[in-house]
Amino acid sequence: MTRPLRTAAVFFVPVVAWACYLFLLLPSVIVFPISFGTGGEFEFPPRAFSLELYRQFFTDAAWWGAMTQSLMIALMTALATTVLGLPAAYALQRASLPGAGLINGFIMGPLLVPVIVLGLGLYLQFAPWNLLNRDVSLFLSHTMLAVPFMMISVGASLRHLDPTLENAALIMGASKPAIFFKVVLPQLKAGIAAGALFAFLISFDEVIVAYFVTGPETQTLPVKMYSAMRWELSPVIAAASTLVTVFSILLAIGIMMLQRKEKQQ
Amino acid sequence: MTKDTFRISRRSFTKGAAVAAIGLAAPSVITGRARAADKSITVTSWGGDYHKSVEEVFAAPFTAETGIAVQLVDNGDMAKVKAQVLSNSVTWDIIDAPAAFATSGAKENLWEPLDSTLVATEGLLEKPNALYMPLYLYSGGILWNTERHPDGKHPVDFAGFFDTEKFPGRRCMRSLAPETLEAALVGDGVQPKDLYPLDVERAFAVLDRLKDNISKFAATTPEQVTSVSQNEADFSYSYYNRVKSAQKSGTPLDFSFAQTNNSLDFFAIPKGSKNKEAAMQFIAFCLRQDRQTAWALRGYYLPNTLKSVEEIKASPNGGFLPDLASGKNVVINAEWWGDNYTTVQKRYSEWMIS
Amino acid sequence: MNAQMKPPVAPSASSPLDKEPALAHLAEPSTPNAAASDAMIEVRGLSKLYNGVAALSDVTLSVGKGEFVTLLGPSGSGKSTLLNLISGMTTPTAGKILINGTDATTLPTNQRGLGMVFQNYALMPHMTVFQNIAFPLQVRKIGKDEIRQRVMDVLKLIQLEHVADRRPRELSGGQQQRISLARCIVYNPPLILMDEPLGALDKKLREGMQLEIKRLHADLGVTMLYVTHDQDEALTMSDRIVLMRGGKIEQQGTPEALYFKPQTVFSADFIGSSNLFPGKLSKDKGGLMLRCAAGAFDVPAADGAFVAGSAAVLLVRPENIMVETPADASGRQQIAATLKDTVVLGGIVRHFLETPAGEQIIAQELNQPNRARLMRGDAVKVSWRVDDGRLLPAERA
Amino acid sequence: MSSASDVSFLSPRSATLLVAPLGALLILFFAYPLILTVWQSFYEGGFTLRAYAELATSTLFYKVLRTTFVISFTATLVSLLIGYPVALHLSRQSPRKRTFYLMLVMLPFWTSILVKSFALTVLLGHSGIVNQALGFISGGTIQFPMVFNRFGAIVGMINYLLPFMILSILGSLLAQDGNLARAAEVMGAGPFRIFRKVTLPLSMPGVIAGIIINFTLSIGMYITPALLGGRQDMMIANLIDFYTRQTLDWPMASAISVVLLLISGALVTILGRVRGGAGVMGVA
Repeated sequence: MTRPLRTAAVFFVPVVAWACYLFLLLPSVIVFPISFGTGGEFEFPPRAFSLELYRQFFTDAAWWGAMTQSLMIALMTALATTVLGLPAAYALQRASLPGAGLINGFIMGPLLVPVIVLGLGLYLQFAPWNLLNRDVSLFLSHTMLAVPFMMISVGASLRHLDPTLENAALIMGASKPAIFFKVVLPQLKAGIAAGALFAFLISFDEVIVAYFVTGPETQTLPVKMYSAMRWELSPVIAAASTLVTVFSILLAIGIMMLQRKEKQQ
Repeated sequence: MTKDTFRISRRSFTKGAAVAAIGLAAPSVITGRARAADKSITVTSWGGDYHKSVEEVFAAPFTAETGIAVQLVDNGDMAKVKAQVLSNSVTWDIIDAPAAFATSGAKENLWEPLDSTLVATEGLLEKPNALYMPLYLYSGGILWNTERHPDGKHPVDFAGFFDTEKFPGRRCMRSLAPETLEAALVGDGVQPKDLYPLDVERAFAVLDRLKDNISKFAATTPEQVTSVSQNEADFSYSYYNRVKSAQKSGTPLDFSFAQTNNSLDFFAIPKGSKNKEAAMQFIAFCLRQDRQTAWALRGYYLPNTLKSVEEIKASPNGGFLPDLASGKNVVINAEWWGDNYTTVQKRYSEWMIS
Repeated sequence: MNAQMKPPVAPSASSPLDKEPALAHLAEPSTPNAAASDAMIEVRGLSKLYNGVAALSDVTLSVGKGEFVTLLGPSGSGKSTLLNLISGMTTPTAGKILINGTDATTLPTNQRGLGMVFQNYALMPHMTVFQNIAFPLQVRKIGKDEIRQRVMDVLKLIQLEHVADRRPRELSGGQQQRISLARCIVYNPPLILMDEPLGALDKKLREGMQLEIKRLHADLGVTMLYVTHDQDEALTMSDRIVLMRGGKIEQQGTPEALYFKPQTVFSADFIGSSNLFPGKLSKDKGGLMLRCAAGAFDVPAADGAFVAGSAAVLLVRPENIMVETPADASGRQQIAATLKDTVVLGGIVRHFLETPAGEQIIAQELNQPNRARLMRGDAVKVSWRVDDGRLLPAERA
Repeated sequence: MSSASDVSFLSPRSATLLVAPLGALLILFFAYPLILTVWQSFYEGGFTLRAYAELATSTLFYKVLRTTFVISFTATLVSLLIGYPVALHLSRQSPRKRTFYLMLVMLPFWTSILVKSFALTVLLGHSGIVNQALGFISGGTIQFPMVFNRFGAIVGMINYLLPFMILSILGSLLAQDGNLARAAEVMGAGPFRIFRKVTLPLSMPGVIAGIIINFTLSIGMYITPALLGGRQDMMIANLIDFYTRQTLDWPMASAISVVLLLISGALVTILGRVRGGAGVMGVA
């Protein structure tokens, strides 16, 4: 290999990586200044800076109501995804179930079906069962969408988990539930946190299924933004989005600090 | 007005009855259950500022007057209505339906027939159908940026919009066929009164000529506005109310009333609604002159009640009303689109992507 | 010279369930045998099939209280399966397991009260050393103060008190294995299973740990069942070795018995190194004689199983073989051979020889200074005392 | 011989109990709606193939299907080409730094896809930041049309897709034994050879998983391409939406969904068979 080629190779990976980080970040970052605009229009750079959009957001119950609704649905989704997905992932890893491959494929299914197909199907199903406009229908639908991510994330952690640890605990006299909570769970923390975060974000940003399933009391922020788009592109969504971004970053930093503290112990 | 609901509602009730008596609403609707304070109807809406206007202009005053609560639900689109009707679990009482929606809904047999008294309502600009009631009209026309295209440098009518030699520049158009085909035909010289039935072939021929100058097909109104404000297009087909709010925030946009397409928006009652009577009562209420005037002023719409039109025209704020009598403006024929929407929209989509 | 799975040949390899007492058929008398009542483990007619393939077939075994028994055998011989069955991590297809006098055949693992040490230590990475050792005590709902006391005691016993607050991954392999042992003995299980516990350690550490485990065994009086595929380890540590092959017990007995009195070619070959001369027996004067490719040898007196005309294998351990220059010939079993190679292993010298018939022979002797060296290619005589030979039944193909 | 590899820690019965709640959820909220959809595509008051027959002759459907594939394929390929070096970069960082960089990768997830689409028009538009910078550098001569065309659609999509690709490749890179690359290095292999012979083949399960996830997400997308794409960038999901919400022709919408399902099913099956694809499903 010639020297210039080698030099190019050395720089190739970091340069591409940094360009990519920039590309991923910019659209999110640019929303920040937009959110401090004067209101009325989506503009960059704003003509003047103000907190007008935030004032509009917090004084309009439809906005912050949708935001709290979204937060609640997303939290419930993250919780349900963990509660339902974790035992299943563990069972599939630690038992030789007949047809485990098929079960796996089935669980991964929601990842492989275009969401609009599911949106209509769910609507057709919920309408006669009088399940529309219920928080429970929405967060369970979102759970269905998010479960594959939990399975992938926890599955990766489980594969690194040495099964002899569980056998060792068993021989030492621990019950299987105790083993799950004291031996398995602590070691899956990172995987669960990642999976739950994914579930949270998927629910928080999901438009299409939510559009079909929600009603007036269950309207989520993305649906509110989406329907607002029909008549106006209210720059309030920039403020809403900034709030969400800041909130999520704080959440992520919190999780990171928690993990670090745990490591130091 | 929204406060102290119960006390006022008795008084308003008599007032409402009086209004009904002069023919704006059917007396039969008022009798019976109107006093039931626990009653509630659900009306669909479209989110954002539109939702707020309906709340302010129609829903809250109606509740204040009748004691019937009005719940507004966003995104009451046709698919949801059909699913409710099919599954016999109708939870909505009034559907706010744009033209194509109202007419297709009728074909799909989704609507409850309106009360005969309601259908017989007099003094309306557009006559009601047995299944759906026209509530107001909204005007679509040409939008431009006043800084990049000062007077004389932008089209004001459809002929100008389709004339790329006179007004070179990028166009933004709707991704839907209704209004677009009308604009094309009028732009090609067809008189608005001779439009229907639409000459679809001719319309597409006109669109073909413009195609290279179209930089964006917008699925939503905000996209039309942002495409011009962010310099992705020079002229766009758009709607005045949206332009108005952009103007308010200082964006240098303007809209021409020289020539507009005026589309109807309807109220219809889905088959199997459990609150039919209250729903009819609400529709009658919305057609009242004062409500229609308030609605038109709030959202820059053309009211469907003639007296309201006259009232606004006489006022200093009436500049936004298109003159339907001038012969230049188009009223979109909902029935024609009801019969042809699917075929023509498919063809339009195909044309768009090829 | 053949350690593959083959059908067993030794009469001792298995015994029917109804034959009592369990070890009655054993030829070796020196086994610290135990009556059924004070056996820690009693395994009767145990079989395990995986997808129709027998991993263990009809095994009967008894381990006395306080005994140190090693399960030895190559991969796939069934020793780990047997261990898993005793620990309860898998259930038998047939047979019975008694632990400490009670039927444990279907008892869940966590109710068997066992201890186990794993090859990969199986320490919880998310717990400190202290928490790891305290775990089995917490499971037993023992009070905080007592836990602290007992954990510190065992840490003292293994001389690792200073690492109590560290995480396992900060420790060396040997330290981790000692923690693993400590975690096992802290709750005084009457029976400790060890699954190749020293397999991941280097030679020097391994030898140190072997002694430490022996010391603990002696101090605690606990019963230990130890699995290994390393014959030296088995010979060093065990009271008794159970040699397994193809899902059955090939032979069991004390290390001496297995070394000096193997009953099958497999046993002879697996434990220690060996020279094997397959041939045919014939009558010669008062005794028997084996005719094989290398020549005809007198064989030691043997029981009635060996008769003239039958096939047999003669085993001679390398250390019993003398390598001499032809002049030194004296009245022993003697064959001519050529020296192919000599390897010096510190105190021991190993000669690799070949007979004119092409058979390989290994001889071993102590390395002594001032000794005349044989050169590669030298023609020599190899010889052994007739009594040092051992007659084995021929392997059935 | 490992002591536990041939032993199941959980009995089939308790495992079934643990999987059952999730199974029930998925049957109710995933399988049942899908069955309804399939049923819908064949049943209009009686069994009929009307929708499929109409699809078979619809040039609009074929065109949109082709567009969807071209766009999805391109978006997937581009995010693979970008995502791989990024995953490689991430895998070479210390855990602490990696957490930081991973946050950069995850950040786009925190921003609503709707907002991001508008932000991208601000960035890439005619008077957008990028074009203004280009104009400034070139003295106003150079401008690239970057939104409201296919480029814009794909840029918007990969902004959404990239994190999925990066994370799934990173997973299989981190699972690799560092000794293998070191061994290859000792044997005298240059960095390119090590990458080609060791790192790349071992990361194939992650690559394939990333491709599958990206592709299936792509073919179901429509809001981003609609907001950022040009007139020709109509996606199949758009067409489903059209039949679902605008013309109420649900048998057609369902039939298109069924076709889409079959295609993504076939894709998963084919890619799943590629070496290493067994790990695609994540858990097994």
